[in-house]
Amino acid sequence: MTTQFTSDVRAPAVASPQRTRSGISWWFIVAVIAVAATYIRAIYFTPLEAIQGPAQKIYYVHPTSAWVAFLAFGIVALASIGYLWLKDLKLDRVAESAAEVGVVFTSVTLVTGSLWGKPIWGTWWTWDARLTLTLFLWFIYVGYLVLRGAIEDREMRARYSAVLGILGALLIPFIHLSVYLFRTLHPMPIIGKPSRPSLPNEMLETFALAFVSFTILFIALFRARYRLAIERDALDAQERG
Amino acid sequence: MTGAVERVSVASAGEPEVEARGLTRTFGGRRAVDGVDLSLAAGDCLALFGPNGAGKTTLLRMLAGLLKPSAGTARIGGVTLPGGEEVRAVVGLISHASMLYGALTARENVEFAARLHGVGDARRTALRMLERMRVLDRADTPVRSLSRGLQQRVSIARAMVHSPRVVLLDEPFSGLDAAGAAALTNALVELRTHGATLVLVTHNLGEGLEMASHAAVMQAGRFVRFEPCDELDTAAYAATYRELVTRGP
Amino acid sequence: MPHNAGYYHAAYIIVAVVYGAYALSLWLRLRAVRRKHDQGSNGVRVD
Amino acid sequence: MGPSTLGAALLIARKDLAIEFRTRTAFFSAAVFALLAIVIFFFAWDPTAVAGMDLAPGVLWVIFTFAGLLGLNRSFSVELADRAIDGLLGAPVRREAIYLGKALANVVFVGAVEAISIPAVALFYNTPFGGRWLAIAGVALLATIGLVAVGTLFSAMAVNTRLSELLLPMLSLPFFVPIVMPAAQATARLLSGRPVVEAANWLKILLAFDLVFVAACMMAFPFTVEE
Repeated sequence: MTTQFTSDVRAPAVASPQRTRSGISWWFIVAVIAVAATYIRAIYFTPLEAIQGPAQKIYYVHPTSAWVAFLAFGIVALASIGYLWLKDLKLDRVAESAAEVGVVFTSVTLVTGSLWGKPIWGTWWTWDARLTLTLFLWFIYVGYLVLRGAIEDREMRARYSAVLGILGALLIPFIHLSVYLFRTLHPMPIIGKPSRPSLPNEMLETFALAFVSFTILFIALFRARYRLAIERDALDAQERG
Repeated sequence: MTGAVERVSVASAGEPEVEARGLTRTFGGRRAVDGVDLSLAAGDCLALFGPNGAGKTTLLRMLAGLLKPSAGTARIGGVTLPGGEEVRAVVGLISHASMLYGALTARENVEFAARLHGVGDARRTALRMLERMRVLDRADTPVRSLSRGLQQRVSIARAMVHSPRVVLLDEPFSGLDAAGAAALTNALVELRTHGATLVLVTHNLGEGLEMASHAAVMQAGRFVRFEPCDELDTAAYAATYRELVTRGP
Repeated sequence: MPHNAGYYHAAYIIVAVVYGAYALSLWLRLRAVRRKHDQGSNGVRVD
Repeated sequence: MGPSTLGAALLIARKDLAIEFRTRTAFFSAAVFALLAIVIFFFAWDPTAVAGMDLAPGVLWVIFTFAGLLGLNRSFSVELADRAIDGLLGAPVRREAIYLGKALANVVFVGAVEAISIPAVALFYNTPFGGRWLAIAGVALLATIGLVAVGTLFSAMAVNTRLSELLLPMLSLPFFVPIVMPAAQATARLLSGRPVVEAANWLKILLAFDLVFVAACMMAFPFTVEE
């Protein structure tokens, strides 16, 4: 697998050291091991929660994915501000990669959220403030990816995406506020609030492991997507060069 | 030609009105303009020739302050690019597109441009400009119902209503009939006598050389030739130009 | 103790499948770009 | 040098409205769309089950959102027609003035559609506005400013892409949530005769949104036109 880059895309000509011969990065291997460990520990070695029952085990995958989604979109916003300031395409590639991975994590968050809501709150979907915010997050960043797809010119694509990346981040507090105000007007029948810290240690330790392993998974996926962004730009430059 | 141009400011003899050093603009990997050097004093007129895709329009848009240079420097009327409002106040651009609002009349378009440039008594100046471009009789018809040639004249009037010190023309004669071409030539000559500097992009060698004080040929983003007109033999120039253009970049 | 283990089984499977599928898509897209890139830069070389 | 930022903005707004008044197509289509939607919405619900009164605020705000989007799309397509945008960008005018001018014209445009729709809703949904016209107009203005602040910026971007009719709504609608929700809640409060103070929380969100996003969009606009 030879990797060649044109001169003006300053990417390492030699594949980066973290990459084994077959192209799978160490990060990805560590991530898979960590997530597997989390699964085993959560399924076999963590006590069941009395009130919610086994469904409570979703606690180890839902909020952890949600945290990564918000982390990803924080990266998009920072990279967007960076791009508009420094006009360095590397930052735009960071934003592009974080957005795509972020949408994947947001989708998982929504699905696991409703899978948890059904047994606990009795419905697949509730307009719970956090879940609704995650839903809107999903809409904003799918819009971000569609916008990227709709612009041919590489520089304009970077500029427009940066503007949307920043405005998207500005919007989050407003959505949270208005949804929260809306929700408190029609309080949901809250049976057991999920993920309250008053949990026994084993559960907290499993949650910590899940938290770390999903973050590592994010880093692995992000690095791979960033590598893809570099090689795609190199290919475009070569085809247009 | 009645009515003198009010705001006349002739730049000091020494300092060039339009100057570029290694001016470059890249789109993605491609260098549309690749290190152009240029120096024109007030009253000069550069005829810029070259095949399609040579980067002429990109160069013009950079000098007009519409495109930021990727590298190199350029100064227009003493202001370094991208100069923002200062540069755009003294530059007039005539491009392939008319830059007019089809729904508005010729008068409204030119008056709007005049007000946008802060021209005193925009209404009268606009009318005088339309009159000089011999399109006054159609001043109150929506621009989209005018012929291509008449639209071109209104576009020229729009671009020169604020009596710019630097006028950038991208094939302005295309689509003009004899009367239109004469009106444009007179207006340009008058601007030059008042110290304006012109850059005229054209494919018509005769038209260009007749008007110009300097001539340049651009190819693949670079000036392959740049010299004052009085030093060059028109016939020889035409021959080498045809050969350059047919061989392509 | 409610018997709702099915929900978390579904959740865990979906999490693994979605992230796994995305990782696979990244790998495939990377390979495709590299192959097109290699072809482009040194003539048509189908490996 | 060119006119002041505000002077240029007013000039550009006047030019936009002159064009709009001359062609009138966009305005009529947006207005007729609004009226049609109001009528259709009415038949979407069983009048015996849901009182017109309860529907009015929601219907009003859903319609303003989409009528507004119709209008916003034309805002920059009129500039791209003959590259008139190059004339604007080539003038000694700050980019923020161009944004302000276009936004002002859009506020007037969307405002005009609202001026037709609010009485129509009052008529068709027989909701007594009970002298609350001014308060509701105030809420409408605040919401319109927010809609237009974001919509004008996204219109400037969408118009340069392939599928702008689809892209503009898709990008803008998430941003309209913190506008439409408070506006609809405030309108509902006002319509049901409750004291204005109850709508205060919602109006605060609306006002905060306007302040933040007018500033942010104005700062972001130069990046959408500067090459």
